[in-house]
Amino acid sequence: MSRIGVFVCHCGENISATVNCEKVAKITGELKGVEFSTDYKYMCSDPGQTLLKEAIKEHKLDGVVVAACSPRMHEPTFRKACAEAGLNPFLCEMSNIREHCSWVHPKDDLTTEKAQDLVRVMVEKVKKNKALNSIKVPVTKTALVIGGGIAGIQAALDIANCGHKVIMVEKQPSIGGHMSQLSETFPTLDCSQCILTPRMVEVAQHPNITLHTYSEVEVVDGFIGNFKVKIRKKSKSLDEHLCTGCGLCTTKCPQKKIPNEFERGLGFRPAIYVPFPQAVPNKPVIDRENCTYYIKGKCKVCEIVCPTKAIRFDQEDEIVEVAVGAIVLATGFDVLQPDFFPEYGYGKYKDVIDGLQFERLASASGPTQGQIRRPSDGKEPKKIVFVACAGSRDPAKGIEYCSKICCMYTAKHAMLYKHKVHDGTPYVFYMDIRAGGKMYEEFVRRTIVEDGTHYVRGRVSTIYEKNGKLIVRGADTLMGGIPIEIEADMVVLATAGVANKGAEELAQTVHVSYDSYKFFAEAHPKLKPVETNTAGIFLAGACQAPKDIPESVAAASGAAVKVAALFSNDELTRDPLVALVNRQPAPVFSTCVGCFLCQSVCPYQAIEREEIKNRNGEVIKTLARVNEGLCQGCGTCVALCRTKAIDIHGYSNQQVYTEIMALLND
Amino acid sequence: MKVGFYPGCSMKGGAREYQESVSALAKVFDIELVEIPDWNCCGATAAHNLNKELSLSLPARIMALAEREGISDIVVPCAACYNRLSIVKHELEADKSLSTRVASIIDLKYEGTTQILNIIQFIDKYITDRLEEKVVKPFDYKAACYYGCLLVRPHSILKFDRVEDPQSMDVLVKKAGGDAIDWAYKTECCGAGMSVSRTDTVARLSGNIMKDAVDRAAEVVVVACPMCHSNLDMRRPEINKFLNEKIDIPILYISQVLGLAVGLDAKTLGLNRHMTEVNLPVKPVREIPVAKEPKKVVNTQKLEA
Amino acid sequence: MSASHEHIHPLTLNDEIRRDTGVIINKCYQCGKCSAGCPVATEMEYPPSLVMRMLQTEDPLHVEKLLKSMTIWLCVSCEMCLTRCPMEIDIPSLMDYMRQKSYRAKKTNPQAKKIIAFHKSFLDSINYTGRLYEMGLIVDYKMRTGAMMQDVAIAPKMFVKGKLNPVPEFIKGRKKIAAIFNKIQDKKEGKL
Amino acid sequence: MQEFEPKIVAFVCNWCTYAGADLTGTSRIKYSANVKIIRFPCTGRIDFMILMKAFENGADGIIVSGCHPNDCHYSTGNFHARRRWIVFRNLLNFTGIDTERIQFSWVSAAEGFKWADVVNNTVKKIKEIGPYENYKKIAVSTLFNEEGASNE
Amino acid sequence: MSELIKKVKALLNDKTINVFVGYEKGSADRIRACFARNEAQANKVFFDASCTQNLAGYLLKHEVKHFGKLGILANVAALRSIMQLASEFQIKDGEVYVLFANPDGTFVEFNDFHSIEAYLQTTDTGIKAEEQERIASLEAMSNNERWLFWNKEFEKCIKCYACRAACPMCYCHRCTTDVNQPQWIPVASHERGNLDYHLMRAMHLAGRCVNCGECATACPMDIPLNLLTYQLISPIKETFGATAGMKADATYALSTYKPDDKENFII
Repeated sequence: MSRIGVFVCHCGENISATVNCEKVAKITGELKGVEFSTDYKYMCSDPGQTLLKEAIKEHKLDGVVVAACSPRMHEPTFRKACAEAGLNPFLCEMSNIREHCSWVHPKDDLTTEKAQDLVRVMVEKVKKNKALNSIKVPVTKTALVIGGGIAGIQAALDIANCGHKVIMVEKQPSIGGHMSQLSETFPTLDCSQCILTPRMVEVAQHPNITLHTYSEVEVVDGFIGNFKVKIRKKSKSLDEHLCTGCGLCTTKCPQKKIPNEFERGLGFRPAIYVPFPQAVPNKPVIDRENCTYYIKGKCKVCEIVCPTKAIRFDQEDEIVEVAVGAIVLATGFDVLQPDFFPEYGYGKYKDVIDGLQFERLASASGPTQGQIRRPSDGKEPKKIVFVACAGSRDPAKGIEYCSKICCMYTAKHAMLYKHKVHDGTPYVFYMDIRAGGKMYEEFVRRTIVEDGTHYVRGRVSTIYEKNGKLIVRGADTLMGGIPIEIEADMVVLATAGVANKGAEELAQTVHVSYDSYKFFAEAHPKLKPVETNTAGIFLAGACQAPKDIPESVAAASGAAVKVAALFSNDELTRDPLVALVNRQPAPVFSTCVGCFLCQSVCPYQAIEREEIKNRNGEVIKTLARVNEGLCQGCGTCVALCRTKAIDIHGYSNQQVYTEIMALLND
Repeated sequence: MKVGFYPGCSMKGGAREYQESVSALAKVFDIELVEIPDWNCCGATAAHNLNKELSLSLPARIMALAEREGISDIVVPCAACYNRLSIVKHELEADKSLSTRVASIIDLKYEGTTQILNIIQFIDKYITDRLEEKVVKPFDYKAACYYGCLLVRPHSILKFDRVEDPQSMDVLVKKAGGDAIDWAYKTECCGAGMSVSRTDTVARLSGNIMKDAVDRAAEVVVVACPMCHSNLDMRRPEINKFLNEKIDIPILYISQVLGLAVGLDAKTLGLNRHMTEVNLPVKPVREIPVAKEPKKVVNTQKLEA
Repeated sequence: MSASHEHIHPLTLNDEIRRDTGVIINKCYQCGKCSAGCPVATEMEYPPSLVMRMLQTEDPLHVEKLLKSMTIWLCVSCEMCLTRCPMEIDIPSLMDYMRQKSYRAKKTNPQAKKIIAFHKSFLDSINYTGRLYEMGLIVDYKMRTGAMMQDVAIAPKMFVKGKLNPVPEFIKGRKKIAAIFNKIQDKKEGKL
Repeated sequence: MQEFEPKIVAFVCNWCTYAGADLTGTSRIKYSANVKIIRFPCTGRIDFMILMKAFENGADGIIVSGCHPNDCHYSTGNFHARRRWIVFRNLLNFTGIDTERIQFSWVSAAEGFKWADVVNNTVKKIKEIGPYENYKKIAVSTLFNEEGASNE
Repeated sequence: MSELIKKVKALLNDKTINVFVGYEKGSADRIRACFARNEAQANKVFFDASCTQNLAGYLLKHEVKHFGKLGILANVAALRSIMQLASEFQIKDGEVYVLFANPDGTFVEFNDFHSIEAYLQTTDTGIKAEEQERIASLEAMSNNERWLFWNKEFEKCIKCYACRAACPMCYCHRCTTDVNQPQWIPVASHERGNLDYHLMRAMHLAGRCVNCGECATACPMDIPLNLLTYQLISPIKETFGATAGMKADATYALSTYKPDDKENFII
């Protein structure tokens, strides 16, 4: 027989104005198994809580129902009070007779009856409640940062400077990301590499940071505080300890005509190469797809010229396993290849380039040493057209969203062009100018007013080549939509920023959700912008949505603080309201039949396979098992299980069944 | 091999040579074109400009007649008719109640089971495989393939070729031994049905097209639409007046180009019916490329199997 | 479902357009790509993007201007605007709609007379023969427009080239075609 | 005759609709007292058998409500629930069970007004269609059978 | 016929299998399942067009399983059962020897799941026309008519659980009907409990039913139980693009989702 206590709160007059609290306490006090019932003005006040605690002790209560406000408000309060009185906190439930009753119904008998019903439901539920213990998990105080662009660099440095270990994984041979490709940055026009390179070096030299370049994350297992990660270090065909980075091999490599990815195809590189002069680490890798030795079986010029004998043609990929407590995703973005716009002729006409290519043309370290030269014949373009929204805000052919950074970089491009080609005429076709940001609007105005860039409000319909000119056909919507044609020497398409190639696969590997554009999804768009729905995994930079440099850096520092906050605990405690698969004595072991249809519904990969073996070590049954560290308690598996082998604490089959019975059968 | 055939009105009149050349070409490849009995006009621009129901009903009747005859594929060489038939088929498929209403207007059962093929799809489905082996007189000219509007647009319904810079006709011309040039006006509008009512507009639009073709050294413009043909060919005096130039390159139907390549004579193909004289310069016959040999071997193997 | 939030109000023109053509006028964000690619935009009083804008205002004055405009009759239905529209707005269907509306409301632009005359001659030809009878069409068109001298130089040449049929081809089922015309609403109202 | 007061039970998720209903309260929006809420962690947890049990025990109507698609606290629970309801509804229709009596909805934590609307409209509708006699009948006849059995 | 017997004997002799699940003629020449473990039993194995039972239902039965390695004479429904069971991790590839009885009278060995999948792609796995018609006629009824129809049918149910025993997908060691804390399904066979039971069974088979019809065949009271699960096949296919028992590594329609799954009843 249960000994349950019912405590009905008046909440001042919030409840008692429409609900007869005394009556509720009296009637529910007569329910079977209710040992004690009372009503009180303010249950959550100190005297109210004291009343609760004393009643627990005095009446040896083994269950408590507090009929008051929403459990979302005060459940923790009353559970804590119960615990202080020696009652397991999970034997306390709340009936919501304020938000769901007194506030929404008029003062009449029905309202009081409803309150009684709600209390009765909880009394019956509590009878089926079980004493539970909180789950404690230890925290590994090492962070994994995936991606070595500006966001990853910032996050890694911030975490490392808090005194925690950081492992950074970068896919490319060098860290630096897209920012290292940029010429000058808006709105201050400071040189991108000048501000970025010192940070890259700091990462390489920081005692708390371990850097894995040319590496990718392959497997992520575990949960907050306790992730196990496998990193594939792709073979660089090089002994990094021996290599001094002298670069002799890169000058002697006979393969010289491989399109340079860093230069966006505007320059060439050898098969053994350092992506760019300021690379970190400044050591080459062999691109096996283009290396003569790997293609034809002979060459080895690099091996012959290497003064330290560091080349290793037979080097294999290496798998590194690490344990980390938190993960920061900073994998950045990609630019949408504009070839889906056949009417713009990208790829067909050499002088139609994208924004990132223009950055390389404008960069002092780029293929033209910063001179604006068109790719087809190396001539200086005298008339140049910038096309904004080339892919953005275009549900038909591109992407639906605004890429956010293009307005600013296009204005910057026009300005840089004008600074370098004084007698040139830049045109910008745009739809709206979105320049919200510190000193952004002023910057755009300068481009228009001081540098005389012609801004035309309209979209370009088509671009074609005729007599060595690019005919750009657009319309001026501010003139009522009249068509205009510009004979340009070069066209720059402000292509959209999109999720990185492989973002979807990485999200699945890491188990974070992503939006329909394959950008990683934050836990809450406003209040949890750097958290993901998976505890312990955070977001930094443009892997979440297009972001400019200041925003990426801010998000990275935000993510770093979240990691540091997590690492300030030695262990984590969580509510034990998790699912579990029943266990029974042999030979049944469990009523689970191992169909594992529950596995794919679990958003947290918390359902594992457990093999039951006999004495000879043979597997005789395979059962589902819930990893309580991973389970977040949604209960979707419970609803799906045909044999009712899975159940969930706090919302068990017995509990909800009893609730319905109690609610409908008065 | 039997294929349903919808010539459309213009091929019975102003574009007779198109029908003549399509029929002759089909004959070379042993394809029997079965004209849909008692077909009517598709309604063209006039119908959809003035009345939506009419613009749906006229093409629906054509397709219903074909269904009644058990015809599964209809080749519609006129790009305008092809466009109308395809769009109507699409709209009726998307809206069943509309389909029922139209069926009651035309008083025929309509299921939408027939496949509508434009001239290029028809050639690709029934001829292309055997084309190269039949080429005896390579069409050795620089050709500007002009697709116009109705063959490729709207892409969401027609789903034919690339909507910008289409290639299918270029490929055929190349297979016929020609040199399909890259140019900018492949899919620009010629002025379409305004030929009579707004001749000035047609002269300007068609003029721009001809100008670009000639500027890029085209010796011939290849089309697949009677309307495009009449604008570029019959309206040549107006075009030349607009451009203040004398452009005299001929406009050929794709069926005529292929016909010439497989050795049909000018008269059979109706070249004499063009308003702009077809006076292609005589060129020395090229040797048939060596690359064709292995292909033949493959074909014989197929036959044996 | 939640009836309490439903208000019954008359359909606006834009609602009607949406119902009859699927075009959502407010989808247009005025990028102008349609006007940029339109082959006849230079001849129109209102290029396509401006047509969209005028309809967006829902101002009866603008709608009136459009119905009386030459623009809607100049559209050649080349579908370039739809092909390149980032919002996939079916402007050609909208133009069809506006033409039909203008025609029904007897608001057609006087200058569009020739174009409409051509269309009507065309449809008449179909109505009577089932097919297009080019010679008849031209004669009928000239009667309607009075443009007697237009293209007289071409006709003999066409005739010589075998491009003009002196006698119309009647299809067997031309009564059926006439029946189709009769069933169409506008015909009943005597507007076709 | 006394007005029919239907019994309606609402199965809602903790994170969106329960919180939304809290907001209805905080905003003092009135709704009918016929509806009583049972809290679940997620719509994904709501077993279809729970709905059957509700009808069986005399519910005249049922509301099932959770987070809007893409807003699930557990990211995917409502998607799975949606599939389950699509299938279950088909089955109920096929067996002649009145699916009009089950109102599925997405009510977010911010939609206090919507919750009141959902409740009021459902109550209104159930009042219109009346008590679920069909289901009650089999419950009653069952009782009769059991009694009959014991009498023998 | 002799060919089939020869084959079964060979399989038993070379220990490829320990037991062969096939058909034999029982008393009064009634076709029934047989479990051949030796030559004598193998001699009784029989097959003709009247052998239509889906034998896959026996594959997971303890009484059959304990003999050791199984061979089975499979029809299309059995092949699909095997695929579905494989996708639920109940059978591993190579674990069961599958001899397929081709409708044309020949027998085909399927060596792996892949070849079964390939075969199923080419064959008709749909519901029979008469069953489709029955479903359509039920769907054409009013809600109340359907309710009365099923009430009448369920009234007959004696809760013998023959349907459950015959169904190849009802392999749970503990069925929900056997759960008593809470007692989801009333034990007695009264209308309400019967309705509960059949709705529960249909839901548990939604997206898993391979339309073999064994449940209805097994029912001693002639309740058309198969219609309940069959009726769900086409909406599941149309809405989710899933068909049960076609692939060994298929995911279950109700444990996956698409963000844009279509429905029209959630407000």
